[in-house]
Amino acid sequence: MKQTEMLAMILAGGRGSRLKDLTNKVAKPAVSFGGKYRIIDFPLSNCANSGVSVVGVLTQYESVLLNSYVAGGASWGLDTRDAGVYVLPPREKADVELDVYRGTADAISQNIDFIDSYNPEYVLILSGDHIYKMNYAMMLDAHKANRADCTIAVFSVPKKEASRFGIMNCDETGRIIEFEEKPAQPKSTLASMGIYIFSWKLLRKTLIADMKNPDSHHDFGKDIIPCYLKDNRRLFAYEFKGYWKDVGTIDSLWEANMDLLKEDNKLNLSDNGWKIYTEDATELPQYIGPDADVDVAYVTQGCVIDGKVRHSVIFTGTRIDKDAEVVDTVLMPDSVVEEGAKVTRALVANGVHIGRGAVVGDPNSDEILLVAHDVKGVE
Amino acid sequence: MKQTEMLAMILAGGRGSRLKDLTNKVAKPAVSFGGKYRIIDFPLSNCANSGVSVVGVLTQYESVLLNSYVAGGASWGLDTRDAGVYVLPPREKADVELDVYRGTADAISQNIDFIDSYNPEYVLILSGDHIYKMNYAMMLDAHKANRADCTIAVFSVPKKEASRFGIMNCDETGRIIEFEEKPAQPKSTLASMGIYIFSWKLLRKTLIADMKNPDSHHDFGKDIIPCYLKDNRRLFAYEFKGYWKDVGTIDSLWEANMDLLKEDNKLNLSDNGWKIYTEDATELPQYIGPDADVDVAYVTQGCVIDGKVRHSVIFTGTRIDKDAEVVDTVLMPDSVVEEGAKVTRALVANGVHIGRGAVVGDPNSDEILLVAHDVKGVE
Amino acid sequence: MAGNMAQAFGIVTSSGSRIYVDGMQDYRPIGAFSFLGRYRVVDFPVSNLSNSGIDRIQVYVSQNPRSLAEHLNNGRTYNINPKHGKLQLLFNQDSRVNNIYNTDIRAYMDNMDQIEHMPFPYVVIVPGYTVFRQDFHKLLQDHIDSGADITFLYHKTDRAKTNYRGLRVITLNRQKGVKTIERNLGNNTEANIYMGTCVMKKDLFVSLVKKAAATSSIMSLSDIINKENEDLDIRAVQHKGYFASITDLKSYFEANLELLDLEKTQELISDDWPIYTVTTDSCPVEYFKGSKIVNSMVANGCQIYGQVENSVIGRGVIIAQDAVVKNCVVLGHSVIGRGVHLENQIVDKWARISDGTEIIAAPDLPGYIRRNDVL
Amino acid sequence: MAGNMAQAFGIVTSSGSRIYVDGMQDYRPIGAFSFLGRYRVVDFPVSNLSNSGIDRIQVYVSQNPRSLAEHLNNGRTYNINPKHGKLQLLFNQDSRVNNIYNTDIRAYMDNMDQIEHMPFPYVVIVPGYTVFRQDFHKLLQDHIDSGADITFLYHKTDRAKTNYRGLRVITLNRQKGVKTIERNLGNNTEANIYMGTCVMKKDLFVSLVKKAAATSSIMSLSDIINKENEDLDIRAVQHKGYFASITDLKSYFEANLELLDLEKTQELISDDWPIYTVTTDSCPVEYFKGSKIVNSMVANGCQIYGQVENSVIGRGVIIAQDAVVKNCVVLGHSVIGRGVHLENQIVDKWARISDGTEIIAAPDLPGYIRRNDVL
Repeated sequence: MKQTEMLAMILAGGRGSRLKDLTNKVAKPAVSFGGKYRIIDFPLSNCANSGVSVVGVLTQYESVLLNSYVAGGASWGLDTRDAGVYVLPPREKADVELDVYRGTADAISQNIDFIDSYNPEYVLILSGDHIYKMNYAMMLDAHKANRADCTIAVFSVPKKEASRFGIMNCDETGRIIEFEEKPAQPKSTLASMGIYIFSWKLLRKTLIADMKNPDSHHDFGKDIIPCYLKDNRRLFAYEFKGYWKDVGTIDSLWEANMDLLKEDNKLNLSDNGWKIYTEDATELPQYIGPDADVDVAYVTQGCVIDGKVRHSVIFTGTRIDKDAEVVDTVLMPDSVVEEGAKVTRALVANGVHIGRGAVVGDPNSDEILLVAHDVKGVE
Repeated sequence: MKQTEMLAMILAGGRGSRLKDLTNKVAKPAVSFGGKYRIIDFPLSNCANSGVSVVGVLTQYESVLLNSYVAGGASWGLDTRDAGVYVLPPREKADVELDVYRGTADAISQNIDFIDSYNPEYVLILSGDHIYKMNYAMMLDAHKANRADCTIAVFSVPKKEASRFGIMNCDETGRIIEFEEKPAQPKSTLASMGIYIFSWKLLRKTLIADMKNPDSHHDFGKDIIPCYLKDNRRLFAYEFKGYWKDVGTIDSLWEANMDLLKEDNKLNLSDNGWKIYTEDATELPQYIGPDADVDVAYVTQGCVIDGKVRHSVIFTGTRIDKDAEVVDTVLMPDSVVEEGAKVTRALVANGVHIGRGAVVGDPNSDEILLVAHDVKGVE
Repeated sequence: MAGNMAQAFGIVTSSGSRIYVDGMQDYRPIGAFSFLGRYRVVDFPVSNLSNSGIDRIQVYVSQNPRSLAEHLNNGRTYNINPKHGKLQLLFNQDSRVNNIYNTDIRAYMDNMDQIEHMPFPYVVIVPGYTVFRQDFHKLLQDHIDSGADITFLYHKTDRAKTNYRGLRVITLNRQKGVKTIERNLGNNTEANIYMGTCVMKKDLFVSLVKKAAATSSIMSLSDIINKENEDLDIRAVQHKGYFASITDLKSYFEANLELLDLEKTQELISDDWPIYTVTTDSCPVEYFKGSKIVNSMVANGCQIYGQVENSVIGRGVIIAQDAVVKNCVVLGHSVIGRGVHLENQIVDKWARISDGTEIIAAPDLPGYIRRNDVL
Repeated sequence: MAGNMAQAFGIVTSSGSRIYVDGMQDYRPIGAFSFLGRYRVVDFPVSNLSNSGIDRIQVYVSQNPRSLAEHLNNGRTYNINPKHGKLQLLFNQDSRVNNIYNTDIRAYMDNMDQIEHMPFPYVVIVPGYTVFRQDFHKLLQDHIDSGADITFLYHKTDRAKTNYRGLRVITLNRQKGVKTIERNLGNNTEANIYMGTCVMKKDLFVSLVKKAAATSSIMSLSDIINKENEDLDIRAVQHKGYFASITDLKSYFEANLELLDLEKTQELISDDWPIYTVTTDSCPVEYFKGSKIVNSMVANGCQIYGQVENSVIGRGVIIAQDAVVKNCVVLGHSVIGRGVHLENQIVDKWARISDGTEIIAAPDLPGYIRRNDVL
């Protein structure tokens, strides 16, 4: 019944440099998604809906925007008396100098005092760059039922792709007997989602030992999980069957956005039973002008559209002028497509202006074009 | 009318090692004061009451507790849509490695992007370790009326103590013509309180230049103010006449607490027109037992007192058992004085237990005893 | 900065017994009406006050308080520091709507201790059923500088014959002093409409309220001001820009559709003068294959398969294939079935229009489909 | 974890027309009464529900809603995630207090759509005028496991002659089935008091409410349950620990003073079962030279110069030199003048007792000093 039976720690530290210019000024978890959301809204909303009310966000790269975005947790209702979202950067202590987090496990180790202050029985480790909806309370139920030391969420991937993932080999009870990172000959198709529930007492002990181990990378996948396996700890897989996508590259970010346009899209953001919460915008409702032509689109508040939109996701505060055309494209917040411009198969970054008559993107390209800088108009 | 006409930055970075064991696990601004408060409640409440609604807290030492204490700003009502309290530790950026703040000015310089995101006209620089109530909006009015580049709050100190302070020498209009750090022969008694209002545009320019200056200490008192004076900028003094105390040492912290016991105490925390807000405790109201004997005391919620209390300040969750005696003492939160124990002229740190019959502190001592560890009882 | 300027508290009035919006008002007070898809009417007066630095606001409600109570639940929405300010809902003792004794004066008398406790010298009064933009800080300064007893805000219109019925018309002398205050009976095309918005000293307000209560139990604040006009220095300041007063179904309908003129809307609501409202965390609007939409405002959470033209669509509305929605105001969570044809309708919350239904009204006599109705 | 356990929503009832606390209730509903210096009575049922993982709570109010509306304004106080849960105040259409038609059934009927929309199979009903500690999650589990239609919570007492008047007494069979439900007329010393607290399926609740409304317009929920008892499987679970029901001045007075027994209080309110309330940011209590205080609870913000014994002192009370306050419940912001002597008094908010006044009552007939009174 305690609010802190389980607390969550979100690993949000990475710059996510595969997202190129999108992460120049913001940490990856703060990157926009799905018209009105940011990536980190997904784990945070999942926490809120699962009754996990204390969340630490571990970050060291460009934390200011992320900090002011999550601080207090009000957007997810995580600002009640005993709840909270806390950004945890590396810090100086009485006996420790300021230093960066050395790995995913080290980020947790450096915040043992924070976790201890809530005295949780379980700690949920999450990643800040996945798009999915998941009830962590049900995963915790499984963890308890299995009397597990650690439960790892897994996702069934196509056999031919399995060698790109960390693969769990389980016995018939779901107990993990082997873990292989990117195996050439995968024995199973259950890939780790990087979502763990640990019983805190044992993890705490393991982390303290790991901190002192000079050979460790201080990483969950490389060090902590193998150590648990070696010690014959009770590790269980928890299979997740919903929509799940790692949005670590421009292509996968674009794809995940495009998935929203499917009539039967599995993420189903319109389900009021499991809402994804995000920052509240004060913009006007979207205005679709007299010359607009919108078909198959995902359009949010604050947009002003007077042009043609086909199969595209249009983010907060975007403007598409008369006779402009936006096709198979993701327009990030506050971007503008001026009169007569054409944008195809592109991901247009926040605030970018595509000038009058400019033509951007190639309908036949395999790759998605990232438009990170203003494009001059054609006179 | 904009909420961010002026934003505040609180310099809360110092460990405050003169507070000895009190700051082992918390940064100085998080140290308790006045029964139910923490030091940082004063600048934050002053901000809330002055209509300054965005506050950055610059910290690098043991930021976790401070972080979870201020995050979101709900305790001070600073959690409305456009308001917020943001903890700003040093951080890694695309082109900058993680490094500590090199000085008070550097802490601001490293957060120019944060300040810029609110586009303020004025920036208020505050210190996290002063006890006082002050309307910053009135100081801003003076700043505007003087068309000042910088306004420095000053406090009139006794002549013989002036050489311990940074002293401002002003002309008859209040314009500062000279600044002397701890002058042997002070020309005035107006001491800097370390509270500044800067017009942001000029400060921004000055900070950027200062960052590149290899000879600078990156400190407001040592570098920025002298630079403004050298450049003949409009610096004005703003005299503050209320209660003000730097609580940087055990003795001054004890004294400031004792000041609350005066019937005409100038800080007047019971004034409903300028409340000091703090974290909301869920404890019971204080219970004064059948054998209690309380006279001249400042006692807050959650205390259970059944012993004798004289001229003391008793913090949240404290217990004083039957036949115990507490005189001229500050009992920090959750400390316990067991049956028959006697505590005199002491500052008992958070959670410390004074065992049965133990005698602690000396009524004739000049110094205040800091009791930072449990004291065993006498059998 | 709240520290140096909060000289006034705000009162947002309820519509009283003379105003009634047929149908819609059965379910909630006018202040709680959905407006422009995502707002509620009361968001406008409350945001105006908050943006003007006034952080002690009393909102009076005389009937069905639930929806308004839930909507205003949290001053944080409107940027009001809950430690320093307060957004307070005040109730009538007797909340039966069609009671002629249910006047604004009665509501003030019922809550007189709350009014007298307000630590501000001035009061700003704004009707909770009006939509406009006004910096009250400036109005207050003008009032103080002029030395007047009361300052009215008025709107000059050339549509007084057809619009703003039930409001009051004022005539002015050369010094912008108020000569007469009368009900707008639609006698003239051009008129100066008193917006129900005024500023005065709190003490004067209290004494007028008490005098009105002692005079007659059906007197309103405007009545007593009118009665005392000879002895008071009442001046009027002209309001420029958009002004709507929601006093019947037609004015509600028109105010929504008028604001499909984006320039007009962006003047009313802008980045430096936001209108705050409560979020419902709806997802973006989904436009599916075959949808067609022009000149419309659409709130989040909608799923559009059919055609929408010249309409305001509230949150979470579903418009099915081949449906046509034209010149309509559709409130939240309604479902417009396949092949439905609607013109000049107000569709209230949670209504469900069955496939193939056709409901067409004339633009000057908009139809109304009740809440939860299944047609 | 809310995710896997929220099977029920909570209803906190108002006191209805049969209960009335003379004097105090003129100003606010019982739920808004100050309790134990810093709480309000409604904090107990609401915190119990929240601590039990129930985050959709309806609080019914039938009169003077302002104080309760302001107090409950924010579910955050009670740890209710406002995105996921909701603390909702529900009003009667007709709020005149002394109306016999103003029953709980009437209130439920007035808000039936809000009840029917609740996405939970069970409802937990708790009176808003009772003080006790109960894990409703456990009660709900017991109810589900037993297969009963309704589960009552009851309190066994040997003070039924003098206490718990107006509540109902139940008799039980060997299987803890409820045999009879009757009003406590004080006929017996020992009795099983039905605490007004019960659990049932939402559907059963709705059908009982509708049946009651169709039967008679003065019927209450307890009446209809009693009437249907033969056809229903009603069981009772015994509550252990402190239980107070605030139904008149005497029970209010006694409940406060009884809790000066610290062990009893710490059982009711503890770190692992906190009772939440709204902070007022008062400073600590100041004890000045010459003050003397024993066996009392004192809320923050008080200034004590005189003597206090066996009393509960609310926020911001001033007790001047040489005053004696003995066996009293003093509500917030009262001023007890120099040399005043009070015994067995309830002093309502903002009262001012002039220097030298002596008011002494008998412990079983406590005196009441009205709000704002100057004596």
